[in-house]
Amino acid sequence: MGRFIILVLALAGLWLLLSGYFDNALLLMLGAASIAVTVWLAARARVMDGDSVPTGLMPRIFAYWWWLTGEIGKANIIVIRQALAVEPKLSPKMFTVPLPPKTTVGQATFANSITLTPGTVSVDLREDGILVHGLTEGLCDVAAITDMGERVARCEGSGQ
Amino acid sequence: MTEFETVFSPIIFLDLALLTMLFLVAIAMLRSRHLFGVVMLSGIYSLLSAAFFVSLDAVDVAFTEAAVGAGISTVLMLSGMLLTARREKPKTPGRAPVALLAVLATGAALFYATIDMPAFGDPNSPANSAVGQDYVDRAAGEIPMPNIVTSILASYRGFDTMGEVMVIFTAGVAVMLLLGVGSMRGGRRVSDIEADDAADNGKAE
Amino acid sequence: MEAVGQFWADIEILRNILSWGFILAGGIAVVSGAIGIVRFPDFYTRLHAAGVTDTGGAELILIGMLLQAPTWIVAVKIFFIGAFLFFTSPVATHAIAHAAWMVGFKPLEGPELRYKEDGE
Amino acid sequence: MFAAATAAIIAAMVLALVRAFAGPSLYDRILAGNSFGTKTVLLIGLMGFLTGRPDFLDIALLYALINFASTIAILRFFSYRRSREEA
Repeated sequence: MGRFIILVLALAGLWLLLSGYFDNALLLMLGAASIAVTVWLAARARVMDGDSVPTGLMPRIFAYWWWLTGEIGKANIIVIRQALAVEPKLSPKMFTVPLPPKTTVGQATFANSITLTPGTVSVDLREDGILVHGLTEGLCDVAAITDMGERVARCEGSGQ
Repeated sequence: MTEFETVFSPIIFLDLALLTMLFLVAIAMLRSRHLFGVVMLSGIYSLLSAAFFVSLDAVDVAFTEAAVGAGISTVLMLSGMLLTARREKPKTPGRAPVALLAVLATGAALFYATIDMPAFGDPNSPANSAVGQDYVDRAAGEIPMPNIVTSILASYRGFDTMGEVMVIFTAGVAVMLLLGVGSMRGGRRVSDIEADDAADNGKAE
Repeated sequence: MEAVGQFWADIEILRNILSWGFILAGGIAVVSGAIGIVRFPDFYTRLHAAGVTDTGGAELILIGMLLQAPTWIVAVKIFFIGAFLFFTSPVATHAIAHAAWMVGFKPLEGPELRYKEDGE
Repeated sequence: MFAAATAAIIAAMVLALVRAFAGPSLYDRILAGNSFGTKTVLLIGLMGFLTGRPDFLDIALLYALINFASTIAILRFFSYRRSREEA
């Protein structure tokens, strides 16, 4: 039920903010109708669970995103320097990092964080870890990436 | 805005850049024999043309181009590719001087015709001053829609638009039925399809 | 009264400087990402260059635009574009990389940029 | 300011086109197409500011969504085709 309310509120907020009309009865009715259809479809497809309405990560994930932004900035500078260097010193390799988060949402968040930081792309999600492709020697830092995963793991379950 | 500013505003350079890229992509599509490359280039082509429509203020056309051109038609063309080979067969280029002459003459005539056309966005052009102005004046009062383009499409041109929507929908459904593409069976996993195929093979044997 | 007007004028200048900075940095990131897409030696390395355009470049330019937004509704829309890109671009990049990996597309490895002989 | 950013995006678009023309692999082309889509989103947003009408951002928003959806659709198509070829 909590997820249902959060989903309806999020959809209503999206409609209102994107249309920008708060006093046009016709548009508000259309908005209500489309929210109803969306929620009905979500319920019918049985996707209204912890994966698509991830309330479990909610409170602490914002702090994590803030931290992630800094990491993305640092990694961007490294990759830009390689792209513009006269002789780029690339040393790409595939390596596996452990998977600290336990929930599927946490694992997806971790894998996407790896991809979001330029220089590392998650290629395959396995039982025992994530296969990552790294661009240079310095970026293939298993300890740093594991630390990122542990931060995601700390967000898990904080909202339940 | 004076004549000078109109000619040398950055928008003109933007338009020129977009049109040049459109031209290059079109040439590349013609010359490529790699069918998948052609499909990807056509996706890029419609992204570019939609950006150009935005630059021409044709926002509704840009919306349609974005949804149909870049989204659905790429997928439909890929589904078509499923039924054919990956590469186009090499073709000996024929020479057709008469056709070339006809194309050049038509092009020259079209160029000549543009000289008589009103300037882009000219408020005194026939399209903007006669019926168009009437719609602009009346739409806001007669129909409670915030956007004039929407109100004209959905109300004054209602029957027309409804017909268009139905034609496009029917055509889309027909294409999907004809192709019978598995990737459009909706939300099924690859493993399901494999299982199906295995079952089919079992039956055949 | 005078001081208040001066304060807002200062804010305006600060806002312009900031958005200039963000947009310039974003432009540099977008162009260097594109240079990387052309220059890098194989498909997997090019993924990283595309990542620079998608994250650094796009978000910085959007922040610069956000600072110049004339109305709050425009600001909200820019925010949504940024959020969508933030969530969808890693998924798209991972999907491309995963698809290539699953068909057995081999990456170049090591500082000599060679293909590994005996698989992984 | 917006003109400079637009010029940068156009330059990046040309470079992405080079990669789309050159290939060589199918995945390079998908990558170039996806990256081109992101640049189009930014370009349309900037064009709104350049002409003083940022309302065009709706289209940029739609593009961000469609670009993602079509990239995923293209990749799903290949995973389906592979499974059929192997079968």
